[in-house]
Amino acid sequence: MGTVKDKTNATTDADVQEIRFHGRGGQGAVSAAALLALAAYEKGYQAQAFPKFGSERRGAPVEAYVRISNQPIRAHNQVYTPNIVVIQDSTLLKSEPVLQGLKANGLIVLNSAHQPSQPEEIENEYRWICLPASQIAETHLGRPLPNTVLLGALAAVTDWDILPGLAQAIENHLAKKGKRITEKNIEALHRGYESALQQGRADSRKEIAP
Amino acid sequence: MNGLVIEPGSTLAYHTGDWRTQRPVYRDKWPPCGQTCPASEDIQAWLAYASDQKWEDAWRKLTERNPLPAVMGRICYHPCELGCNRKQMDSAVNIHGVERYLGDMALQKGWRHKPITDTQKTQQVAIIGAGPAGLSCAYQLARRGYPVTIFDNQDVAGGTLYSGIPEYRLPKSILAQEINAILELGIQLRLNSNVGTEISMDALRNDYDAIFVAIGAQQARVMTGLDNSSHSVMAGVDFLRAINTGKSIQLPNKVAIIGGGNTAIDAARCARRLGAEVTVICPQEPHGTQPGHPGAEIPASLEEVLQAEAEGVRLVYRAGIKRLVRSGEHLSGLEIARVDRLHNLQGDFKPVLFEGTEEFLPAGFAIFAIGQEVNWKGLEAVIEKPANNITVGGDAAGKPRFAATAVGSGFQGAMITIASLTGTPPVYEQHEKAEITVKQLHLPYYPAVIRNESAILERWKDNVELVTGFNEEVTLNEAQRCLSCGVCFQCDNCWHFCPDAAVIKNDTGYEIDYDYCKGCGICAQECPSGHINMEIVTT
Amino acid sequence: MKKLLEGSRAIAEAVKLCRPQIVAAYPITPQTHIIENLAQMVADGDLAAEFINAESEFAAASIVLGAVAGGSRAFTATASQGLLLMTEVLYNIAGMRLPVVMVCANRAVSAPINIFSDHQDSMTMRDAGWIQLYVESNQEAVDSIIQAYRIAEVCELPVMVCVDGFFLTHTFEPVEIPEQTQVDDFLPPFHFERTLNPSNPFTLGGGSEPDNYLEIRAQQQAALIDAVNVIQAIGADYAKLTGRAYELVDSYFAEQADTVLVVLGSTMGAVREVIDSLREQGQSVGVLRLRCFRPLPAQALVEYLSAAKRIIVIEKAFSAGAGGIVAAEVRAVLQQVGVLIPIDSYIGGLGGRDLKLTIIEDVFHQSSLAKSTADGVFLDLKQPGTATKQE
Amino acid sequence: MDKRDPYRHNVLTSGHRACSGCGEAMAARMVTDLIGANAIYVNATGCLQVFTTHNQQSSWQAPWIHSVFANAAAVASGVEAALRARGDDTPVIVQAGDGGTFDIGLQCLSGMIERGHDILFVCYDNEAYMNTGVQRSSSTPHAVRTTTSPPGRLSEGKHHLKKDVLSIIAAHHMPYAATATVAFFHDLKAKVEKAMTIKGPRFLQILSPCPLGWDHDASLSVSVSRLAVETGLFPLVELENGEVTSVMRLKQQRPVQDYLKLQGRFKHLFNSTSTAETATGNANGAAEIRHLQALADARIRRYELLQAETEWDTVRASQVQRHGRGGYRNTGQEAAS
Repeated sequence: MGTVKDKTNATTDADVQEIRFHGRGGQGAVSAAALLALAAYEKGYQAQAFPKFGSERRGAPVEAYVRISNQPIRAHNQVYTPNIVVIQDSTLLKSEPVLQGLKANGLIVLNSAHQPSQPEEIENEYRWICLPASQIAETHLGRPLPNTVLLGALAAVTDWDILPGLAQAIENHLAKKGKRITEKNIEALHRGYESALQQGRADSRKEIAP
Repeated sequence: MNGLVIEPGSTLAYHTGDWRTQRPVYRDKWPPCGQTCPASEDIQAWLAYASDQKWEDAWRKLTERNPLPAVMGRICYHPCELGCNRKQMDSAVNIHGVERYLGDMALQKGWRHKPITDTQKTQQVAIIGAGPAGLSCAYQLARRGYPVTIFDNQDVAGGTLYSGIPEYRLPKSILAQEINAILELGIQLRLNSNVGTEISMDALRNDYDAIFVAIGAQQARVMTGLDNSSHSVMAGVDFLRAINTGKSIQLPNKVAIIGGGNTAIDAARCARRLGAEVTVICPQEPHGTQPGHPGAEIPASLEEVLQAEAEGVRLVYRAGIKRLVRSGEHLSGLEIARVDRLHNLQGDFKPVLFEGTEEFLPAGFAIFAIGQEVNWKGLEAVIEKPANNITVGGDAAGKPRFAATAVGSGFQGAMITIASLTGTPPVYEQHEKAEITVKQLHLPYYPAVIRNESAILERWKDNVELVTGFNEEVTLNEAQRCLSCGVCFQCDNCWHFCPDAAVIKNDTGYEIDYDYCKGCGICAQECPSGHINMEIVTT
Repeated sequence: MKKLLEGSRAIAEAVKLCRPQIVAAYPITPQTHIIENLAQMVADGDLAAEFINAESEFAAASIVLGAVAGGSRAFTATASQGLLLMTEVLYNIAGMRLPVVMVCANRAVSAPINIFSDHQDSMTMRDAGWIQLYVESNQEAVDSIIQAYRIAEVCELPVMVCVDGFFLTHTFEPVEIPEQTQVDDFLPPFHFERTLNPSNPFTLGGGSEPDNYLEIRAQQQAALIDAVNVIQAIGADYAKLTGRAYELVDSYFAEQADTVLVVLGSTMGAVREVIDSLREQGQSVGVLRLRCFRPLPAQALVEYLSAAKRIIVIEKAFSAGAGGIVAAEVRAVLQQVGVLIPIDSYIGGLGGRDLKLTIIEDVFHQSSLAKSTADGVFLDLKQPGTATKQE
Repeated sequence: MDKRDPYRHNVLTSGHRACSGCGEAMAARMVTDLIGANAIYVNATGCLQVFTTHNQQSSWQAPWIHSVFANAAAVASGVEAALRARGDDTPVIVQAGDGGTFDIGLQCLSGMIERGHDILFVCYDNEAYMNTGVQRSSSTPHAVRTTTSPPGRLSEGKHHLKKDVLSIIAAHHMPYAATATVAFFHDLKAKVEKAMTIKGPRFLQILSPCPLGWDHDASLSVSVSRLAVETGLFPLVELENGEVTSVMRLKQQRPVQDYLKLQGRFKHLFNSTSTAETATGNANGAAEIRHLQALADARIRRYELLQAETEWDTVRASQVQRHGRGGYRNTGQEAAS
């Protein structure tokens, strides 16, 4: 699966893509992980999603993980060396070790209009997708919730072909909140997708395509 | 889950009765009403029936000892009520009111006495005197199958009940009906038959296997040392007999009665009804002034005295007569004086008067009611030659000379008579039960209910019955005031309070299941009527 | 049809399929999502049960005790301190032979307080008289819950389905939820013979004496031992229905391997990865997972382990002052039948510490602990002073 | 089945091992026969459970379950919910002692009430842990001697006051909470019967004298219980939705000494040699008697036991009548049908 191989864990057959979401309590990182896993699973991949274990506190840093694979996922271990990191809040770059374990040439999807300078102590080369997800969300949802926008971006920079799956997952997930909110979120998902495409990073798609 | 050993059985298999060192036993006691009843009625028992509105059962229980409840309910001085434990709580049960109601109801409903046995005896019994003792004895014998003949020298049965008690206290019709009910048991009554003169004792002894002598005490005592044998003077008993037999008597304006007994009060009230102004000269003190010394107080019953006073009879207490004051043959009055003491130096009842306290009491007629004596004329042999088969009862046998005593005496006479006829010891059917006092009762358990009193007519001059009887509601209410001293009345306390389900209730009461009773004693402790004894378990 | 579901949701769906009439619980991490899902199902009318918010786990256990005695199928779930707070009642439920089913979302026991997963909670309850099933995945959790009701009701014994907290309860993974009709065919309506009922008044939980306590306990023990057969039979029945078969133990090359690792619960997935890797390298290794820990499947242990040359036990709990619990029991079972294989006892993964694949693999490379007195060696133990101070 | 008595079911039948004169056995027999065998009884651990189920023998002639000490209310919650789930309206009754109510069982009881279960919880209050040999509970009255509140050179018995559990329970917006005692059967009966007509949680606290723990003669269990009421120490009251709706008026207030003197558990107060008042702040015996009198007076004032506008008073409630004032609805025959 894909070209990014896990070199840090010799025993793992590295057909697994691991995605780590960083956010703050209330921003929906755990939901985002679940939505991603659902979309991938609908597309025919094996998938697994789980939060960073522990209690959730609103505003506190939150992590959630997704594994996507062509093979059944047996291990229930935590994610240590993700292929992709999704950062829902750029302030976390300073306070949390959000890039820890990110594989060389790993992908970072960041909620920010600008790409920050990479900290010096990190040697690996990363690829950045930066988009003002909160602003986009504000425009379409009326609230700065970057979740679906970032998922759209993620769909744009991978070749899992999960955009329709995400839209369906969002529709299911938000079913109780009404049609209007669902439609706006799906619109936000598409805006994120388009925004990532417009960044002209088509090359990165190839790099991480499974 | 078959065969699981945790399936439990019942603790009924475990007999906790083994834990016991004492055990409760239901034991009837003999309450003070029964103890004090001269006729030994089981008052508690018939009140219990009455409480359940089992009126006929109550009447039958009552008439086991007293065949004259309508009479006694009117005239008995009910010592039972003096004994009643309920006095300690509020006031005694109005036993006589219930008794009268039962007697009247029996007459109204026509209930008939029933023999105790179907076996007709052959031994003949003669009874001399158809007063309360004679009737009671005859009744008890007849119920037990003995052929009985009553001889009486009067032309109406009843003895003193007839001749001595005025209509306003005991209507003649009531008396006659109760006597008839007794006679219906098959008793022969021979009136106007004077044993001792017309019929000899010997003849009687030949014809009868046993004789009960109940000739009463009908002869007036005479006060010695007075000119009282002539005009304007009469004995109380004679005066009452005359009144009761319908003789017409003319009285002067002022009448004096000498004596403090019921005869004196009856005479006074009869005289009052004839229109006289009546003064009773009574040697004793008034009621309630000599507590603890009942003999020092007027012996007439309080109710009678109060009614007499209400009717205008004047009582002069602690006074005695010194002489009759005559003007020619006519009585003009009495000289009376204050009483020093009631008995003379010999201890006989003979009031001693203070010198210098004399006063004149105007009176055109004087009635002496200072007691009666037995007239043994022609029957001296009874006393002189006692025989097993001759028994004396009633007023003739001694004091106290109350009607109820006579009824009780009649019962005892019957028992002695039967004993003599059968050669067995007399069976008095006395209750061999422990007596019970108020201390053994748990009074807080009983509801407070005010005693009911009979109404007294204000139309006393009509000479109709003065005291009205209870209606059913009042009677029931009164009967239910009975504390049932010493006898179970199924209050359920023992049953509710037993921690061990060892008191089993059934249709008639309770029984202890000794398999389980642990002997805690709560049932006895909480029994309102003191019915339950805790008895030490002996092996 | 498989769905990607959070473990707690899958568990709740399984419980729902069993048609419990009473659900009683008290929230505790990481059990909460299970009961929240059930509460929502009841609120939405999707589950015809009463959801009883107990005021403690002690009460929750007592409520399901009463509910089953009162004739209704019941469910509860808890973890950690909650399970320990239930302790008295759990023994009582088992002693009264009440068919209660519960899920333990396995979590460490305080102090220090720690909300993450290990097996100390349910292991501490191993003597309570409950059947204990430790599951590897959420699929197995679902399947085990459905089987648990039938096992419990057939044996009149309570069943605890032990599901690793977070690792399973909070993880979304594909799970096939059986159809309601399938479950209805498999699990008959609730029937409990000793239901409290005035028409057949029965005393439950009365006193016993030295005279008979022993016999009652012996019956309980016999019933638990017999339950081994019931669990297998019901497992086979379930396999016919769903195609998913579960044994008392779950072997992955165990019977063919010189070195056999013994584990419980969700660690098994990672161990499978390690075994695959080592076997690719030509090593004769396998793993045996104890799915059923109570009753202890002694016969199966003998069957799968007798041929091994070395046994390694990694367990997420220990008997303080002694050592590994599972290791001691496996050793005892084998010794009883005269099999004297060296058994290395490791304790790891306590308090949520991830048993990384590298750590597991490393155990195979360690020299045997045999003939040393070391028992219950702690895995991944940091050197003094290096443990981090975190929030 | 015990069918000895045609007039009561004997839900709690003979052969149980309660002490001679046991007030709890008496109270439980009253309550359970008033309710009948068509109910499910849940028992907390305690004397009642121990003496009624012993070594494969049960005294219960109705469905009965005991789990552990603290959880009777929760077990009952489960039973009640289970019955409700099955559309079965058989009543559910909890029986517990004061330990299982005031102390270890209070939490489960509170939960049961808060959730509104349709259950009658009956507390047989004998004011200490009698089952284990008379240790003090939070229901033990002030100054009582128990084995864990012994009088001594520095002590006049229990230092603390009896917990007012009724108020705690009433504060749950309780549909019905009442006190009763064995001496006043008809009051107890009225309360049980009233409780059985009310839906939701209900609570009865029944003072149940313990001859062993209170140290009085076995025959005095009823008398002592009556005096507890007549002195004002144990008011008989009813609370509905937290409001006092009825009290039993004291026809006459008895001094507390009348009650205390019958019981060995207060004996030390009458021959107190303690001079502890100055040393520890504890009072001596005489002062403790005054204190108990003051507590009684305070309860009488609080519930207006002397002034209440009611004809239901201590005299009227005690009174018996010929052929009883009515007993138990359920007989063996009825239950069998």
